[in-house]
Amino acid sequence: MSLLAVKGLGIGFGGIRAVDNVTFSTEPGKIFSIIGPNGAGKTTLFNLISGVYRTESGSVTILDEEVTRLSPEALAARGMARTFQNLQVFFRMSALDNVMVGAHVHEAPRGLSHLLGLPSTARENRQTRDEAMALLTRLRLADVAERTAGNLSYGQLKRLEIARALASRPKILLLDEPAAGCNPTETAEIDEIIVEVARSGVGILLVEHDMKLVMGVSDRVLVLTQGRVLIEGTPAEVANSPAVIEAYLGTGLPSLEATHA
Amino acid sequence: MLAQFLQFTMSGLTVGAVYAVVGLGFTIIYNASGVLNFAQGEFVMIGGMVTVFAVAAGVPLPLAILLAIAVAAIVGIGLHRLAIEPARDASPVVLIIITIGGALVLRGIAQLVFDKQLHKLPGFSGDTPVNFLGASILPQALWVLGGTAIMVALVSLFFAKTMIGKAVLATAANRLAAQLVGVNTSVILAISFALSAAIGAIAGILVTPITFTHYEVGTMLALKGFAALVLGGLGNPMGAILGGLLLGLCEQLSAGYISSTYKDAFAFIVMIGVLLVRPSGLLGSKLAERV
Amino acid sequence: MTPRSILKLAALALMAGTTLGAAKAQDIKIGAVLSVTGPASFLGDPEEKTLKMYVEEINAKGGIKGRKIQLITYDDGGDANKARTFATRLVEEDKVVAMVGGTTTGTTMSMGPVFEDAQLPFISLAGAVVIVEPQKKWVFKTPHTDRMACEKIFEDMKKRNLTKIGMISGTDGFGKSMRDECVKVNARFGIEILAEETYGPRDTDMTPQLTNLKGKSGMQAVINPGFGQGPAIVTRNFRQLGLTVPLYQSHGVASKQFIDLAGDAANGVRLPAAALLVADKLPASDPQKPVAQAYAKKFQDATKQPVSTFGGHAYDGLMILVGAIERGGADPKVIRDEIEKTKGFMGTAGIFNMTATDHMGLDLSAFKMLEIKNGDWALAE
Amino acid sequence: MRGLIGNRWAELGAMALLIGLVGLILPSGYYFRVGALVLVSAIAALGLNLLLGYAGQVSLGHAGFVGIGAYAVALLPTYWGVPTLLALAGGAVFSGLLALALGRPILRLKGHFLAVATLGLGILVAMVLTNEARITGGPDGMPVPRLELFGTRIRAPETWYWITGGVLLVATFFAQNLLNSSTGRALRALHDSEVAARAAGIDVARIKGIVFAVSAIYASVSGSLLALLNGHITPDVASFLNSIELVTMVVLGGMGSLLGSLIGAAVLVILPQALTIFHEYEHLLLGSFIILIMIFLRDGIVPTLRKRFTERGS
Repeated sequence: MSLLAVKGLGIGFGGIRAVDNVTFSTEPGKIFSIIGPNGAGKTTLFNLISGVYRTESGSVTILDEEVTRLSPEALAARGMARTFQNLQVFFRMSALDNVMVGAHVHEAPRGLSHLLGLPSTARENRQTRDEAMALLTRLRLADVAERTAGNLSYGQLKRLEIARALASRPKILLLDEPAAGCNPTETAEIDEIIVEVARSGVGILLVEHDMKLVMGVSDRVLVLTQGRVLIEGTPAEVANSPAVIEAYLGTGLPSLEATHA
Repeated sequence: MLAQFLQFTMSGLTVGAVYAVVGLGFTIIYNASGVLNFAQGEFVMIGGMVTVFAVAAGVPLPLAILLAIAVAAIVGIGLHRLAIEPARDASPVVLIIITIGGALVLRGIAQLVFDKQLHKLPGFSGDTPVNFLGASILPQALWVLGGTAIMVALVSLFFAKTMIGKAVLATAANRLAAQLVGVNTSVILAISFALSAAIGAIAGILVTPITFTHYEVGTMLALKGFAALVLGGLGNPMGAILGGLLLGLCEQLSAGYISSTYKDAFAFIVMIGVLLVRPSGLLGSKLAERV
Repeated sequence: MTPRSILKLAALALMAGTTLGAAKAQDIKIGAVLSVTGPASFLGDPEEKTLKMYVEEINAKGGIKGRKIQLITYDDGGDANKARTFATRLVEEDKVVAMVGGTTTGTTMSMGPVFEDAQLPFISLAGAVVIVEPQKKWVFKTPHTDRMACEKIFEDMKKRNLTKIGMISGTDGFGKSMRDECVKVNARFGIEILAEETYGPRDTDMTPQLTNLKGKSGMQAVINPGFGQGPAIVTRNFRQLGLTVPLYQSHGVASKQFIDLAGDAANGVRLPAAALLVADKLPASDPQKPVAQAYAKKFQDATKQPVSTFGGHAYDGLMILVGAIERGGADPKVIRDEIEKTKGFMGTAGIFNMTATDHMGLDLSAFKMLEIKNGDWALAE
Repeated sequence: MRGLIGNRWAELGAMALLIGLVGLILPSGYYFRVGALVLVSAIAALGLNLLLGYAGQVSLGHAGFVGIGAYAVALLPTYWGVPTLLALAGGAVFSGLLALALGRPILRLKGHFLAVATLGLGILVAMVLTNEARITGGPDGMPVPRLELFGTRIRAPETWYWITGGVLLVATFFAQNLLNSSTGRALRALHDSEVAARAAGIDVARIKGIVFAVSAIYASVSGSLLALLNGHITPDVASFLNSIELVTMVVLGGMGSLLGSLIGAAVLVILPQALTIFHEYEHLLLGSFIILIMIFLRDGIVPTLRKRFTERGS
């Protein structure tokens, strides 16, 4: 039984198959990376899996439970969490509040007792806050916990998104370019965090342009071009595949080692 | 039966044409600057009132009309310079509140400069109704419909063919990029306010012989024009026109066939219904969230 | 901002609002809350102008027994909630001895309790019967009631043998209230209402409603309770659709402005209104003639606007009040009693005879049935 | 977190102090009435602020709920002998349920589309109140039976000032509770990024429904108090212009600031009273003030001033 299984997934926009017949599966504690040139459909694939777009064909299962076309919030309740390529941080809230929002699925939906400020709410707030602080500490954001997210640096925001995703205690974590725009030190930090999270048993699905990062941490790598799977295998297998080299050169990219901002 | 239907329809189209033009005015400013200008109805008022008072002062009608359009355009530029431009980076809802303040100011000035009475203009081609398949139609209604059509055509041409029109579109698409290619975006925004004001004024002049004018007519028109704009799809000029005509038709057909007491209610129910089926309006493009 | 500075600001703002309260002690303060702007502005505007004009005149002539009148006016914009605040302000801050105002029935009804509580006389300028029925100790009114207007119209219809009619009314306070009164009294005159339509106060085209009325067979006349732009548009649409049955308007259009707006379409329209509109056409023997003529001339000279009965009601209210003060002095209780004793006062609306049970004091004879002929008022009787 | 708690009591304390001190210096019934009107409007503005300022959802129809609350305390006691306080609660519950029922479909709309849908909603309420004259008295309105507490009829503006002040403080307390809970975090989150909020497991439709209902209840309570304070009510309370006025109060005082709602209400209620000395220049000046405040205090009065003070402080 795989953690996340994707079978024949596809969607089209105006006649173009943005994602076409993609199949793969991931295991707990493993890092599964998806790479490919710009416009290959990586983010679209993420949006399909996480329920932001509605799948046209194929299926997604989590631990053999059919979750195709479920809403993002329903998927979150089933243990999926994700980050976004273009920073979807709650900019007007403090860093701590951002992470506390991440714990939403574990909080009781009791609007009335929230309004009345019953002791249960205070207890819940305390627990969520403690957990969120622990995560902020883990991601070296403890000293900016009370700051408004809008005032944080880019690298901090990238880590904040990961902290928020982790706050839901996910079984499977989707990371969309977590190191994009980060300097080498920050990239190394994120690298370390990903490995650490995976080691705690979370299955990780990673989209990343930084080849050094991908090749260094991944258990398996899937190459996507024009919405289709080109090859799937271990980092070594993929790096040595002539098809991959050709695909990348074909799109005018200088080399596999290229990093993108 | 047909005569009755035609009568209701003509009534709806005439009423709707004003909503449509107000909606079009909204769209021009919205597209260029992202501001929803709730003082749009006041331009209609200025058009009507200035013409009425100029004619009363002995100015010939054609000259009075030109004067009214010019006054409205200047007021439009003034509104932009004095109220919108200083708050350029404010959030959309703050800008809306500013335009509501602007509407209050314009109404306040109108009540001082003019008066608080109702006024009318004579029909441009007399007030004798013409018979069309049993429905009786005022010649001025044809002026309103024709005028609206011509304005829509001219506005489309302006955007498609003239340098200034293209510059407005460029500014709307990307202000920074437009500046980089040498467009003076501040001037462009002023132009779009002036254009929008002029269009509103023309509408005000055309309908005054039918609907009369008054220093407070703007409030209701802004409300209906905004509804028309959203019904048609925000940002699409043709959508605003379609939305306005539909809203007018809805009101007058409900008044004729269902209940005159609740006609506005039916119009709003239809509108909410349309929005639930098409959340971006009739001609609005579907906005996908980029993540 | 500290709470303290907010407090200061608020106190300052409040104080700024009361500086006008500073007046000489011997002045007689009269309040007026009117709908000078908003949907009823064409009533409130001439009312305010009339009050100011006449207070000025009275003061120029030395005031009331040597005491000047200080008129304090507020604009409620037609909003009942604002009206009540201003009423409280007149009572508590400005310390007026009486009030002439209340342009609409809604604002009047909302202000009434303030003056009842404060025990100050309040002469309303609004039309509906509910203002004086049930009677309130401190509240009076000067315009004819809408029920009287209905009665006058139905009386005229009966004379002309028009028994099956259609009604189209505005959904504003005036139109709605008069419509309700008409529906109560029509049976008494043997008149049957075949069909009813309505329109909103800001509507600009009533052809659908009138097309439906036109389609009713056997309709002999149409009555249009309403004020503002609505009746003028109804009248024009009425002619546009080629309706030929008699059209009756209400006293809500008793202003030359209606004829100006409706143009040729107004010819043939009948309406009940005060003699003020036809001052010049009254026979010389009519005792109302000099009063009506004088008011009409003064108003038109001062404002350059056509005279309306609305301003006339304000004149009547002010003069009744002034008369009461002249007779008994400026004590509110005495003023109230004196207003109630008003007898044979010749106003623009007719002869007022107030009693302990009648706080309006006009009878049906004060109403004239007018017909518009060649763009001018004419007596129909 | 201590910051938030500190802010919380500071905000509530500032409000209580303001209400209390102003109440002590007000010289007459008229001032108390104006004060009570400020507080009543602030209750509705506070609710709208939860929706508009925190959750970022526009409503141009909130006066409709004010109207429902106002007519609940007028109609229920008049026709069915319902005790006034029960009628007030009834109006609030009805408003809340109506908001929940209508909120589901309508709140799927975004931005200006939501604005128009709520606008229609408000207009529908106003229209029913105007046209069903047989029970509502139509445009001329109807009298509201006075509130009786412990055998005495409450009518003095002073008493109303303290009652509405108390209600406002309770309303603020509840609003703070809500904001400081997972529901509150969720509604602020969906303002910034709906897609991220959903990915975090937030049922956006449900949260929007809750905050819409809460804000409707606030508006309804405010309407009930207004009706009881006035003793006579007309459909004007539900008018489009009053909806706009509520939005203006929120934006002027500061979106996302509860204290701002009180300040915004104070400005829009007191300013017209102060401007009466300028007679016909009143509207011109009111409009100019609104424009100037928005240009110079762009984030609203309270947030902008708070920012300036803290910047100078640090």
